Amino acid sequence: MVASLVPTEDEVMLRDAARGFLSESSPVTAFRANRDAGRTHDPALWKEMAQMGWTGVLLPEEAGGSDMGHRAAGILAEEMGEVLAASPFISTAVMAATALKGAANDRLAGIASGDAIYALALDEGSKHNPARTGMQAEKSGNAFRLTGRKVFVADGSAANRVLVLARTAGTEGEAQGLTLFDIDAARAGLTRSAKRTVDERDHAQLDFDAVEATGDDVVGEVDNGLAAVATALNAGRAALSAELLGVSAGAFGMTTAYLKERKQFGRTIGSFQALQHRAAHLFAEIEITASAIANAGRVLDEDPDNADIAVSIAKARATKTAKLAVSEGVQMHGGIGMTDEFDMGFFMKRARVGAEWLGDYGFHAARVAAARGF
Amino acid sequence: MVASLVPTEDEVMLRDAARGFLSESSPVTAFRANRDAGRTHDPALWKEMAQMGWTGVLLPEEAGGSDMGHRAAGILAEEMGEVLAASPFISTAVMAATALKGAANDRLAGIASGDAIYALALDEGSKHNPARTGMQAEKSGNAFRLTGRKVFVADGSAANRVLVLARTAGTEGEAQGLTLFDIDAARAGLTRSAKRTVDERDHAQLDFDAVEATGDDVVGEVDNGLAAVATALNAGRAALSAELLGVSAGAFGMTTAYLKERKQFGRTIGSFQALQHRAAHLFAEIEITASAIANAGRVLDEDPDNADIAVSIAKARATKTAKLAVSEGVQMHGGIGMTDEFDMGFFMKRARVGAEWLGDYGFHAARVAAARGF
Amino acid sequence: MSFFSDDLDQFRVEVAGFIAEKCPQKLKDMPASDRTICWGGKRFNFSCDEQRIWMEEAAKVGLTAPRWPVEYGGAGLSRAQEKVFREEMAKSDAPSPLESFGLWMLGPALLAFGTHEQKLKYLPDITNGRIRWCQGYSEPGAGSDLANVQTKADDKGDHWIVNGQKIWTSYADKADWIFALIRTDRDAPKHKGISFMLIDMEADGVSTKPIKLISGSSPFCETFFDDVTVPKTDDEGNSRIVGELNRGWDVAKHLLTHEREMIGGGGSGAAGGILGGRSLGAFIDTLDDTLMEDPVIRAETMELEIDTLAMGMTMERYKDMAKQGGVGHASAMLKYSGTELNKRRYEILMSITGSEGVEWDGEHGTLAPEWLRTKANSIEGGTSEVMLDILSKRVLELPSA
Amino acid sequence: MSFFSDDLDQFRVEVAGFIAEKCPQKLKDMPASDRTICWGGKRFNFSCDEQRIWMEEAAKVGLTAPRWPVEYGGAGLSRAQEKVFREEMAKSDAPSPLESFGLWMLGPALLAFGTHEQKLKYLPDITNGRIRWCQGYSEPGAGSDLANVQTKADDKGDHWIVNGQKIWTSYADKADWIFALIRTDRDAPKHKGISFMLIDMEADGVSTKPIKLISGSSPFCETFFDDVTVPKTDDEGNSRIVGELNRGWDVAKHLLTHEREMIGGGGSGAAGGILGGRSLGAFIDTLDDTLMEDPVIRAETMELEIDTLAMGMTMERYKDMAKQGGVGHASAMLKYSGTELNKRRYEILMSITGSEGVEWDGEHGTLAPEWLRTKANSIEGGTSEVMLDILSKRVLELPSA
Repeated sequence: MVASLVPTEDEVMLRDAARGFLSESSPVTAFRANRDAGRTHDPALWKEMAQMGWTGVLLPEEAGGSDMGHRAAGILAEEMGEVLAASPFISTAVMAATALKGAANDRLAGIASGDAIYALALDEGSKHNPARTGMQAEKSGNAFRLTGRKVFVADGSAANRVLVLARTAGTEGEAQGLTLFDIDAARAGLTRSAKRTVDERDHAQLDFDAVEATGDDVVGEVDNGLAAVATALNAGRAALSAELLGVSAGAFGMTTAYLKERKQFGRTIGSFQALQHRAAHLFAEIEITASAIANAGRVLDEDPDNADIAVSIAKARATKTAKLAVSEGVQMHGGIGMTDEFDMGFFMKRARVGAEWLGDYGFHAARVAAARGF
Repeated sequence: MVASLVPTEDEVMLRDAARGFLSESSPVTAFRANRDAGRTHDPALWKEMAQMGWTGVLLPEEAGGSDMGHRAAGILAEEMGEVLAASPFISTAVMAATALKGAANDRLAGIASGDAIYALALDEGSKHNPARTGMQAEKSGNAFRLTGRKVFVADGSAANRVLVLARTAGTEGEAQGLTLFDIDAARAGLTRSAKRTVDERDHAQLDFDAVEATGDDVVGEVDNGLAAVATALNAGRAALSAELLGVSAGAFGMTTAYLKERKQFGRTIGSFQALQHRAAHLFAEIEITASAIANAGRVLDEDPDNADIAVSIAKARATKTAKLAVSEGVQMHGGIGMTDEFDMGFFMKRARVGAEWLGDYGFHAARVAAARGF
Repeated sequence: MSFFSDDLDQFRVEVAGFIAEKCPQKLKDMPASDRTICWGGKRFNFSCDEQRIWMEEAAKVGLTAPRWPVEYGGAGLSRAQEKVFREEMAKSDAPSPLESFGLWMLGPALLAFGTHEQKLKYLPDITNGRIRWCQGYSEPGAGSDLANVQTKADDKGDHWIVNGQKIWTSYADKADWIFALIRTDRDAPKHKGISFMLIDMEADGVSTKPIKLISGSSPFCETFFDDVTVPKTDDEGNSRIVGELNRGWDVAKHLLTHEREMIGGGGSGAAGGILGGRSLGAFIDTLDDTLMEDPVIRAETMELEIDTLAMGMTMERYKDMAKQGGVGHASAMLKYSGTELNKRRYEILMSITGSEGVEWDGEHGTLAPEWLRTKANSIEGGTSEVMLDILSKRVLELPSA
Repeated sequence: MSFFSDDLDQFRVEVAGFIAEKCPQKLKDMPASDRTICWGGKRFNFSCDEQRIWMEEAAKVGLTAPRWPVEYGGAGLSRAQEKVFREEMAKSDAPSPLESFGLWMLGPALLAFGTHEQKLKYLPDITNGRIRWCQGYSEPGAGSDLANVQTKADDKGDHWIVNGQKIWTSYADKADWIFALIRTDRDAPKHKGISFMLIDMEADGVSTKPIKLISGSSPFCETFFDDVTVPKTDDEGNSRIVGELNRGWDVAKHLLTHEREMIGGGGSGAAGGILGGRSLGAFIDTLDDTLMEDPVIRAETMELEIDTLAMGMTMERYKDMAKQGGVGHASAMLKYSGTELNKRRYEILMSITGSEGVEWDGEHGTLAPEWLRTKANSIEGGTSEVMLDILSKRVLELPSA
């Protein structure tokens, strides 16, 4: 690895800019407003992100992108996580942008401009597991007919395009025989039903009933879709890990602030050693996870084809750290932390959904173990 | 279940008597003396235990026993654990006595008198797993020839008799086809090599080279040895769990005493809240484990054929609690806890060996999961 | 004198007959739910007429408060009789005729600290379900520091003027009366200036506001006192204060230990909620069959099951110890371990249900809100930190700083 | 001026050539072990003549202390040059020519706080391996409270009389001199009456006693001072005190942070010891092949591997941060997490080796004593509790009680 895990000046500037923008345009109060209004994300914010160039963070300049790379994408995701900014950033600007790297610039330009919102329709069960994809894509002439159900599709309602993984050969559980399609979300036979999840984000169930797809819709090679989506998935997992690091930092920041201000038994509660040690332990966990996040971005930028282990370490660590940060957050706040009026619950809910999306702790732990030879 | 988990008056009296005797005859200093003298146990102490009637705690009165039951045996084992009293109690007075319940009284009398010291030769690998027994017992005429290696045989060097499980049919991994033999430890072809383990107790490797055994040596039925030894194993596991509870209580007692006396930064260290909360948590863990130990004894006394889950809960809890108690013990004592001059290390070492003997956490967790239907 | 015979066998026959005869079959057939809980009180909407009938019939013979003395509206049963009664209730599927904070908390407080006249005045209204009480302890600024009571009563001779705010007052919006900790002496040391006061929720200046939790709507309210007039004695000359003036903390402490043991129960055995009495194994059978192949989930689940069963044994052991002379401050262990265990159980339920579990109202119904609600277990009724403080100071007797 | 050129490429050639020429092949071929560590000092037994030769040759050009100034016996290398030197050493299999507490601790202390004369007197004896130093900080009664120094020096005009006891003095029984914290003013506040004193171990009244640990014999000693005479200045007029009189705590603090970062390293990457650089997977391959079917062991092992690799990344990140202006008190995190992780690693190694692992000297050699020895990781060089205090107060800036 060439790059250092310490952020470069450019990365520090990017972070400051992102933080400045988000504190203006998307503080946690904005998320609450969306929630209260029943909005899973704010299209206006998405447009602004596009104007900031965030949608093009992974796109080549020819396609209107800034090509800043995965570490930069992680910095943006982390900052969004810290204020719970809801947007299709990971689905579109990270995963779709990575999956379509090879595609024509006009298609990428749609992502850069913010006009295209992508959803990745992959899981079919309650646990993330790409190889278990069973949805059928029947060959008929030189077209395909997609039939089956996809669940837990992030940004599935807002999306105007869908990347969907379906089986053109082989049987459920086999890594081979899958094909990745890039289709219009309005295509006939595709029904989308929004699901209300605790994080109040956009998660939908997609039902495909003989949805037509042509050879032009295929991304990568037929029957080799897992390869076509592999790096996109790793990119998404790394960005999600970064978001979860932001969620941890956001919850931790609220908690330490509260520990310094709240008084009880005539003392600031932050002076109780038992709470101090738990806070210090949490700080250590966050620092270690931050290293794993920085490393995942570095490996994706420098050696994307061998990023599985780095990405899985990041996602496993981020999942566990966020869980600890939000539980300590609620517990140390006491009753107030339990009220909807207070923001801590939002962090806890996002951490839970983020723990499941794109692979839970066990999924990523297994990938690490495999890579380490046991 | 009929009995309450709260000790009866008799059990309280038994505990007081045991504590009184052990603090006299076998304080931790006695264990240290044995260790320094290279003795894995003190034959004189064993004789005294026999005179106290402990060797007969599970034996019928006709055989010179007191037939007090498994809960009583657990109370004795717990008290021994608290002062690290080393003896063949579990191998002989608990496991052999249970396995030989059906045998002739004269054989049991040997146990009651303390003349017989038994070892149970079972494991062949680094993890406890009776069903994996592969050692061969070849039938020749109406006799058997035992050939193979048994490892981690507790009290294997001191024993004058050996209960050995060997395969008379079937293949490694099968529960059926095993037979339990009760043979003289001096029998031709049996070589015993003592192993030095961290707990400084008697653990040996037994090598069988065509050791002769007759039908009279068979305990229970041929090919059904696992059944013959099952309750004996559960009894041993329950007693070992009780010993580990004693080890936890012993380490915890030293630790709380130290927290109350040791001064640092001008304060008694027991006044530091971070240590207080960890000590209180450990107290809670010990209390919960104590309930599981009492319950295991109760079930073995009232319904021994359905004791697997109760026993496994006890062993799993005891293993984990003892590990926590001794690590906190060393850490809270600081440097002094690391010195050989101080006793805490002895508790840590016994806890580790006890964690492996007769099934580690995972072995017993699996039995609980199976019994609970997942 | 009781309505039932003292002889246990005879009693069993009588009480079984009473339940069979007086509890309408419709109630016995109703699946247990919030709607089957009878809270009583002036403004209570009975889910059906049978619910009211059963409450009234049970109240007539004191079975809404089995162990309370007959003269105060109870059935005056012995512990042994109560056990028999519970057994027969369980057999019969009859729901509890009445539940309320009056029965759980104020009653025990009055029985321990009240005057004979106070008992006569307030207890029967509780047992017959006429008056519904709520509890007013916590305050916004206080948190775990329960004795930090700011709600104050100014002495105006024959009455008090009460001002302040309470929080976490369950069902305050449905209650007729509140028993509250009120500061009646601001100059006395923190614990010595509090009184245990009884206040009519209909009095002018009392208002309530429900609290929404991260898990959704809740029975909790904020309760405001704005120049509320509380007569020092009622028309019959009964004091509106339970126990001595400025000694309310003793009463509160007495009830807290009691409450603690109740809440600790949450951690033991097969919980209600999503599991609804099902074993973890039975629930897992309803899920993706490859789930338990994940060693992380499997290991966590096995450990949870072990600790849950061991906690159940501990609840049993402590109950028996309590009968044989009490467990004292060690009950804080039940509260601590039981609630932490329940939080862990729900974390694992969320983990094994994966993306289905995170829906507000999907496959697994109320799992998600239940999970979020458990986070309060280790806060309400004394935080885990307070429990650990109690254990280290009172049980382990570790020195204070 | 240095013995080497400043130009990096040129330097690489020179230093590679030096190592190739001056380090005897026999040393390069020796497998790394305690015997290959060269400690130097008057009483050191070189494991072979080549070991002495390599030390002397390296010392001649200052490479026993690459970054120290040439005038004090170092090689005066820049950080970049040092990096190159380390790289070439690694390539060459040459062992470190010299290790000692003089190089690690006293040297840095003298360079930061010593006078030019003190540096000239003491540093060259360190770099050329003539004098072996040990560290005298801890005392039996002090524990984590390092500043609680009872070993005292009475001022007798031109000399001190030192009395007291130090503990955990590594290799004191093999050292020539000791740098110790001594109380030189008993009336001053705790931290203001301590001096950083240099004492000859051969002086009358100095004695040592090795400490046996739960893991077996150890380099640690108790060191006793019984009316030991320490001249205030030596013949050349150099003070035996580093830094100002009664300001020794500043020197000690400076070194502690330094020490902390070194120890934290234990948690990262593939540890030495039983694993001997092998990956956990490679080690597991040598064990019972059904072992990883146990979900408890498998889950624990996977989590350990994840945390170990993440800790390695964190060590790398903090090293780079240190180069770019330092990490300050956050280094306490490395010490805390690294040592706790190492303890966990050995618990799991014991668990996966089962009944073989508990033997003092069986299948897995020194695993058992190594496991027991790790328990000191979170105690020595600042306990985990002290690290957490530092993090909460200095980094998180949480208020003091």
